[in-house]
Amino acid sequence: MSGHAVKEFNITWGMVIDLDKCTGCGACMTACQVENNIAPMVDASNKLRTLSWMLVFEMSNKKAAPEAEIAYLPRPCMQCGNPACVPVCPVVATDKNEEGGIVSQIYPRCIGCRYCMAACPYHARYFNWEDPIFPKGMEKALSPNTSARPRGVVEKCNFCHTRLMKAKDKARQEGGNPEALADGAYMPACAEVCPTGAITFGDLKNPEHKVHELAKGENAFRLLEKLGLAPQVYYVSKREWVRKLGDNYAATGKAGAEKKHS
Amino acid sequence: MGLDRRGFVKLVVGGVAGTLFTPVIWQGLDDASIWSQNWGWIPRVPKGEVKAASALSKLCPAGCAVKVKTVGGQPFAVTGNTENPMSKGGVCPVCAGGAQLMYSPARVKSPMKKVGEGKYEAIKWEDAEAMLVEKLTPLKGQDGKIAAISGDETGTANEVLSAMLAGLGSTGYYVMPGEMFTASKGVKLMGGNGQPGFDIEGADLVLMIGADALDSWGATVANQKAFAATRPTGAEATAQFVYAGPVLNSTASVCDKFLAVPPTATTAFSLALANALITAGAVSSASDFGDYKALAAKYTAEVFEKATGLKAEVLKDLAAKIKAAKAPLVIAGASFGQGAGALDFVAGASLNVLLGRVGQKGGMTLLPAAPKAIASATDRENAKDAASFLASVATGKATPGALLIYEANPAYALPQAGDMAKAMGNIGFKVSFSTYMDETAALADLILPAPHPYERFDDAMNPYGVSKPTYLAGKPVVAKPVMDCKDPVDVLLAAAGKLGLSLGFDTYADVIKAKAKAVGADFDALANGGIWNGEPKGGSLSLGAAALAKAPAAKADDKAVALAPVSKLAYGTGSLATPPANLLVVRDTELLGKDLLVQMNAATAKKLGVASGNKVKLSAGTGEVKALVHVNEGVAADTVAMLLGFGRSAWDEFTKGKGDNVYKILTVSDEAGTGLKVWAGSTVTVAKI
Amino acid sequence: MEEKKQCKGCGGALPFVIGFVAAVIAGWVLFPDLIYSKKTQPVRFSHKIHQEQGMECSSCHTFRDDGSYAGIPTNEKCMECHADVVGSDPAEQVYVEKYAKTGKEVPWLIYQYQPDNVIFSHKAHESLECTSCHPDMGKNDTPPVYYENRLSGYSKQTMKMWKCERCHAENGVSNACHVCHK
Amino acid sequence: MDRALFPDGVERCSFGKFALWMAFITAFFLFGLYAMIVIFAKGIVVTGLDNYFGFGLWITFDLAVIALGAGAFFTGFLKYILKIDQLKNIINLTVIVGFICYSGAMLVLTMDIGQPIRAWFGYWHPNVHSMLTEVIFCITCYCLVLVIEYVPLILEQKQLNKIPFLHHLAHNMHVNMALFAGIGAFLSTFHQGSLGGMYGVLIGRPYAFRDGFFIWPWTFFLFVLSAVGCGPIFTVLVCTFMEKLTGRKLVDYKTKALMGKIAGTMLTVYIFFKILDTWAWANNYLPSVGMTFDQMFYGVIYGKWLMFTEIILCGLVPAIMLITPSIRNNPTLLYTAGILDCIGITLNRYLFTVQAIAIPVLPFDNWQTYAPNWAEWATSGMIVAYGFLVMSLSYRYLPVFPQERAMNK
Repeated sequence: MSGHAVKEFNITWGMVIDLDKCTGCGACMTACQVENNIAPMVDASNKLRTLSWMLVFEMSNKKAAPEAEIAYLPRPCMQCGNPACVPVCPVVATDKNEEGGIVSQIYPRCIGCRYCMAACPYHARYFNWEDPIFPKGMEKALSPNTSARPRGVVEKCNFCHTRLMKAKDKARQEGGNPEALADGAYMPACAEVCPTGAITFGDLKNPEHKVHELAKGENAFRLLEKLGLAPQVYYVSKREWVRKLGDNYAATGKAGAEKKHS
Repeated sequence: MGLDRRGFVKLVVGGVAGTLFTPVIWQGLDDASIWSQNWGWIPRVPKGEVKAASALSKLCPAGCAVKVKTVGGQPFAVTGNTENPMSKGGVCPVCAGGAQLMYSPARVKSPMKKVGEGKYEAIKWEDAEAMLVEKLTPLKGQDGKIAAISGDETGTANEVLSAMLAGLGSTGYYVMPGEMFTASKGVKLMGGNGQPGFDIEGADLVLMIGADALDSWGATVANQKAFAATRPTGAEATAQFVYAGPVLNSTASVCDKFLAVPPTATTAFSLALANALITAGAVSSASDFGDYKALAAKYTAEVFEKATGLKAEVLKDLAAKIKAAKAPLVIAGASFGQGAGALDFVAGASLNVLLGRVGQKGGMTLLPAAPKAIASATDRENAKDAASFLASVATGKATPGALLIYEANPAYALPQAGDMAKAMGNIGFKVSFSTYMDETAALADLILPAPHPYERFDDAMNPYGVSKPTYLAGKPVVAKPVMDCKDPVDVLLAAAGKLGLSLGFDTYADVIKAKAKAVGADFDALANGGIWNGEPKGGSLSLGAAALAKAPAAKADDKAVALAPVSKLAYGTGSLATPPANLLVVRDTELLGKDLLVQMNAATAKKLGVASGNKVKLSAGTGEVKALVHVNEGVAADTVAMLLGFGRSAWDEFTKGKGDNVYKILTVSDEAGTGLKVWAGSTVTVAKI
Repeated sequence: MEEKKQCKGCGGALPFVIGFVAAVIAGWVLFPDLIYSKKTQPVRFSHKIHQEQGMECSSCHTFRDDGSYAGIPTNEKCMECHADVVGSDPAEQVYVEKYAKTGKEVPWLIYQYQPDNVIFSHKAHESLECTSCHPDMGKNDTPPVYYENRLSGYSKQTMKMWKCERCHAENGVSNACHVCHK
Repeated sequence: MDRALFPDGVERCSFGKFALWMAFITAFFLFGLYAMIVIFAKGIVVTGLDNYFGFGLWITFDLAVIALGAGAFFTGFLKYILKIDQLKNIINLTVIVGFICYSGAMLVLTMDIGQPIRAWFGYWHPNVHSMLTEVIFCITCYCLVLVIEYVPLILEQKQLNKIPFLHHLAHNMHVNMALFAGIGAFLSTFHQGSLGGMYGVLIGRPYAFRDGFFIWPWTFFLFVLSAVGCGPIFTVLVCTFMEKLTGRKLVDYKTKALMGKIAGTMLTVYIFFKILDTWAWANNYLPSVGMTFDQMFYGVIYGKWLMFTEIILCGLVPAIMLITPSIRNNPTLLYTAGILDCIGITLNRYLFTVQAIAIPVLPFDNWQTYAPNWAEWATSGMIVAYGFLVMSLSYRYLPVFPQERAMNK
C-alpha cells in the first residue's frame, strides 16, 4: 500500500533511551520546551490540551505494594522509518525525505486538519490550540532555533533539527564533512541536558556512533514494534515488564520485540 | 442613454472576468496565506550571535554549574558544563529553564514599600536603602532585636549576614531547616564535627534511607551522575542502589530494590538493619559498640515487621547484600529533605560506622569547616534554625524589632506554615531580599528585589552531600539585570556602613574573591566554570548509641496515618514556585486543575474508606489541606504522600492557588535528647468531604 | 418587454469590454502600487564609499567561528571606525548621533528578508555569488528603496520558495522541508 | 402573494405560515452562525476537540451526510446510465439532498481545519499519497457537478423559465445530464471510497487499519457500498418527511419501494462483506499486532454494544427487511428499515472516526473519552438548518416532484 515501506537513508539519526537510568526528573521536557519556544500554559494539568513534544510517561507494573514498580519513559517523536503521519498529510506539510530520516513538520504549510494526529499512535503530534503568548518580557528569552507557531497548526519534535543544520555549518567552517558528523557533534536538547545520560543520540547506521551498537543490544526494543512503523527511537531496559509494556504481547506473550533495523 | 440593469450586470461581469487576467486574486490569496504564516501577534525569535557563558545557577538548592546560552547577549537556554567535575554536563530541571525565570511574571520589578494589607508601592532604591538604615538604627546594639533568616545553605552571603548581625550586637541569625543542619547536629551526637559527605561514586552498594538522592536530596545532579556512571547503557551495572523510604519516588523508580518504609519507622528500620548485620557478624571498634549492640538487639524481626509493615526476609536479604558488598554506603535523610531530626540521621550514619565505612573510599566522609572570608561570621555548624525561632516569636519568647529575610520563604516553607506566617505578624519591620514575589515578600514591609542568578555574583561552599570539600563561584551572564534590582549583599554592606559598621568589603564580588583566596582557589577559574576541591578530614565517629537510646519506639496510631511529603526538584522548592518552563512536567495524577492529589495505596485507602477521585481533608495541628485521592501502590503502608511546593498564595498566574500547601499540616515535635524540632513523620487525620 | 428594448439600446458587449479593460488596467497598474509600501533605510549607507576605502565585502559581512553568518554588522563592528564622526557625509552624522552614541542597533531593512520559519545557511551557499540572490549593493551610493508588501510584510525581493526549490532541484540538492524550514 | 412563483398547478401553504416556518429554522441557523464566528475568531480551542481527539463530531457529521447524500449520484447513475426511468419521480429530490449534504460538508470542513485561510493549499500543494487529498478534490468537483445538476431545476422555476435563454439553457443541460451523472458517479465512488481509505490506511490505529487491494484498503470499498446502501433510502425518508410536513403526496410508493429495494440490495452486499471484514480483522489482523478484540472496547461509551448495534441491529436487520418484498411494501416497515439503515451507517462513521482514536494503542496509555461541546453541535445544527432552508425554498418554488400535480388532484 502507498507510503507503507520503510524509507532507507545513509544516515539515520536515532535515540537509544535507557529506561533503567531515567528518573523522570523532567529536565528533558523543560529543555525541549525552552529550545522549541513552547509557551507556558496556565492550566498545564489539562494534558489533553498541552504541547509536550517530549513527554515523560509513567509506566507501572500494576502490582500491589510492596511488589509495585514504576518506570519513566520519555517519548519524543519516534521519527518512524515508516511513518503513519507523513503519507496522510493532504498538503505535504510533513515529509521524510532528508538524509538522516527526521520526519519534518512545516508550520507555514500545515492547514491544521489533524489527520496526522489521528494517524500517530504515539501521540507525538500536537495541535497548537492557542497562539503562543508568553508572559510579558519572556518573549525576549525565546530560542533562535525554532520559529514560534501560530495557533491552528500541528507541531512535533524534530530532534532539534536546527541543531543539525548548525552542526553541519560548523563542520563546513572547520573543513569537515557535514555529511559525516562525529558522535556528539549534533545533539537534541533533551539528550544534551539529561542529568543521568539516559538518552544516547547519534547515527544508527554509523559504527562510530554509540547508538549503533546500543540499538542492537539484547534489551533494546521499540515502541509498538508490531505495527511496523519502524521508529528511529529505541528503548533499553533490563526489566522484562518494562520491555513487555513497550509493545502489545497478547499474541506472542514474549518480551523484547524482533529487531528490524532501519 | 443611461446604464440600465443589464448593462450594469455586463459591466460587472466584464470586470470580474478582467480581474481573472490580473495578479490581484492570485497574489491576494498567496499574500493572505503568507500573512497567516507570520501573524503580527506571534512573537519573533531573536537573531544574533549564539554564545555560551559559564554560570553558577543557584536556582536549585545545591546549585548547578552550567553554561548559559545567549543570542545577541540575551540568555535563552541552559546546558550542562561538561568540564565541571561536579555537574559533569548535567543540568537539573529547574536550572534547565533558568533563562525563562529571568522573565518570570513573579519577579519583583523594583523596591517596594508596604502601604497597607497586601498593598505595595514601588519606591526608589535610595529611599529603600534609607528606610532600611532608619529602621535598623534604633535597634542597633540590642541583642535579639534584629534577626535574620537565610534560605541559602551554601553562599558566603551568610557570612556577611551573620557578621553584620554580630556587628550590630545581635545573635539572631537563623537558617531555614535542611539536611545540612540536622546532619551536622547528628555528627556532633556521634562525637565528631563537620559536615558529613557521601562518596556515591566510590560505593558498590548504596542504601538510601529516606534520602531522595537522585532527585531532591543533596547535590542532585552530582548524585545522578555518580549513579549513571555505575549503569553504562547496555552493560552490567557496577553498583547496586537500594531505596528505603515511604514513597516509590524518582530515586526508588531506578533503584534495584525499593523498600516501602513509613516515615515514622525510619530509625526502627536502621536499627533493625544494624541488628541484622550484627547477628550476621558485623563488629565495630567504636567505643560504644556494646551499648549499640544491646540497643539494636531490641529491634527484632517482629519489631521491624510491626514498625514497617514489611516482611522480615526483606531485611535479611538486604543485610546479606550489604555484607557481600565491598564498598557499601548508607545515606540517611528525610524523604523531603528536611525535618528529620538528628536521630534518624544518626541511626542511618551509625550503619556506616558499624560497617567501618567512615573516611573510606565510597563511604561516609567528614568535611572540615571551610575558611571564612569574614572572621566575625557565625560558623555554619553553629547556625540556629528558623523554625524554632519563629515558634518562639509566636509565643512571644523572642521579640525582634526587625527581621531580614534573605533568599528564604519562611511564611510558606516551614511546618505549620500558617502559624509561622502569623508569627511574622508580631515583628515590626520585615525586609525581604527576594528575586520573586513569594509568600514571605508578600508579608514584608520592605521588598528589596534580588538579582536572578544570571545577573549576579554568587558562590557555593560544600553543597550538602558532596564527599569532599567543594567550592563553586559564578559571575553575572548579563551586563545588567532585567529588573531594577540590586545584590542583597551589596545593599547589606552599604547599610552596615551607614550604621557605622565596616565588614571590610563594599560588594559581594569582593567578598567572594576574598573567600576564594581564603580557600586557596582562583576566582577567575571558578567564575569560568571551574571548581575547587579539597580533601575530607579524617576523624572517627562513635555509633551514637547514647543518643539513639533516647529514640522513641515507633508508636502505631490507628486514627491517624503517617504523612510523607514528597519533594520533586522540577516542581520547585520552598523558595521557588514551579517555574514556567516546568509546568508541563507536573503530572495530572499529582495536580489536577486546582486540586492537589494525595497518594496512598489501596489498602490504606480501604482503611480510610476513600477511593480514587474522592475529595478529602487532611488535618494536623492547626492546619488543614484539601486534596483528591489517588490510589498509588508505591506508597508505604498506613501512609499518605503529598507533593510539596503547591498551594502558593503569591507568585504568578501559573502557580497561585494551584493545589494546597502541605507545610501547613506538618506538625513539629521536640526530639528526645537532641532538643531539635522534627516534623518528618508527622501524622494526619484524613476525612472525606 | 420593456427591458428587452432597452437592452438593444445599451450596445451589446460594450459594457462588458469596458469592465474587462478597466479591471485589467487596475490589476496590472494600480494594484502593485497599492500592495507595496515604500521604505528607505534608516541610514543612507554607501557601499560605494566603503569599497573605495578598499574594503572587502568580507571585512563586514563575515562568518563566525561556528559557521554561522554575521549578516549585516552590528554597532560593535561599525564603531570600529565610526565611534565618532570621521567624514563629512551627513549620513555618517546621523549614524553616530542616533545609533553609535545611543548604543541602539540600526534597524536595517533586509531586502532579502526571510521569516522566522526559514533557516538559511550562508555557509552552505558559500560557493555562490552574493549577487545571485542579493541585489548588487557594492556599487550603491544610496541604498535602493525597500518595497514592503502591506499584507504579507515581506520585502518585494524576498526570494519565494519556488525559486529556492528550483535552484535546489537544478543542483541536485534535497528539497526536503527541513532543509530550509525551522 | 408569492403564488405567481409556485410551480404550475400545485398548492402551497400561505406565505405567512411559510415565513413563520422559515423564521423558526433561521433561528437555529443564526445560532450556528454565531458559533461559527466564534470559532473563526478564537480558533477551534473553543470546541471539545483535544490532543487525543483531533477528529470528532464534525468529521463524523461530514462522513455521515456525505454517505447519506450518496442517493444523488447513485440514483443519477441508475436513472441516466442504467436508464431506470421510474426514478425520474425522485431524481430531483436526490439531487437537492445531495447538494445540501455536500455543500454543507464543505462548509464544516473549513471550520474544522485550524488555518481556514490556507484551505486552498489542498489544491495548490496536494499530496497525491493522501486519501484526504483525493477526498478534497472529489468532493469539490462533485459539489460542482451537483450545482450543475441543480441549476436546471432552478431554471425551470415558472418565472425564470419564461426567459427563452434560460429555458433553452435548462433544456440543453437536461439533455447532457447523463454525462454529468456519469462524472458524478465516478467522482462520488472515489471520494466515498477515499473517506473509507482515510481510515483504512491508518497503520497506527488497529481499530481502523485494513489491508486491501492495490492502494485501496478494504474500508475503501466498504464505505462505497455502505454509502449507496443508505443514500437512496435516506432520500425516501426525506421525501416522506416532507409529505408528512406538507400533507401532500409527492412521490408514489412504488418509486419509494424501488429505492428501498435498491438500497436494500446494496446494503445486503455491504453487510455481507462488512461481517467478513470484521471477522478477519478480529481473528487475523488484531492478533498479528498483539492486540485482542476486547482491547478495542471500553466501558459503555466505547463498548461492544456499539459495534453490534451497527452491524446487526442497524445493518443486518434493515438489509433483510429491505430485500424482503413483503416487508418492503409495508410503508411503516420500509421507513423503519430506512431509519435503522441510516443510523447504522452513521454509527459506522462515528466508530471509525472517534472510537478508532480513543483506543490507547500504547500499552501504558489510558483511554480518553470525547464529548462534542456546544460549538460543534451548534455549527452542525447550522448545516441541518441550512438544509431545511434550501429544501423548503426548493419545494415551494421549484418543480421538484413531477408526480405531485397528478397525485394531489
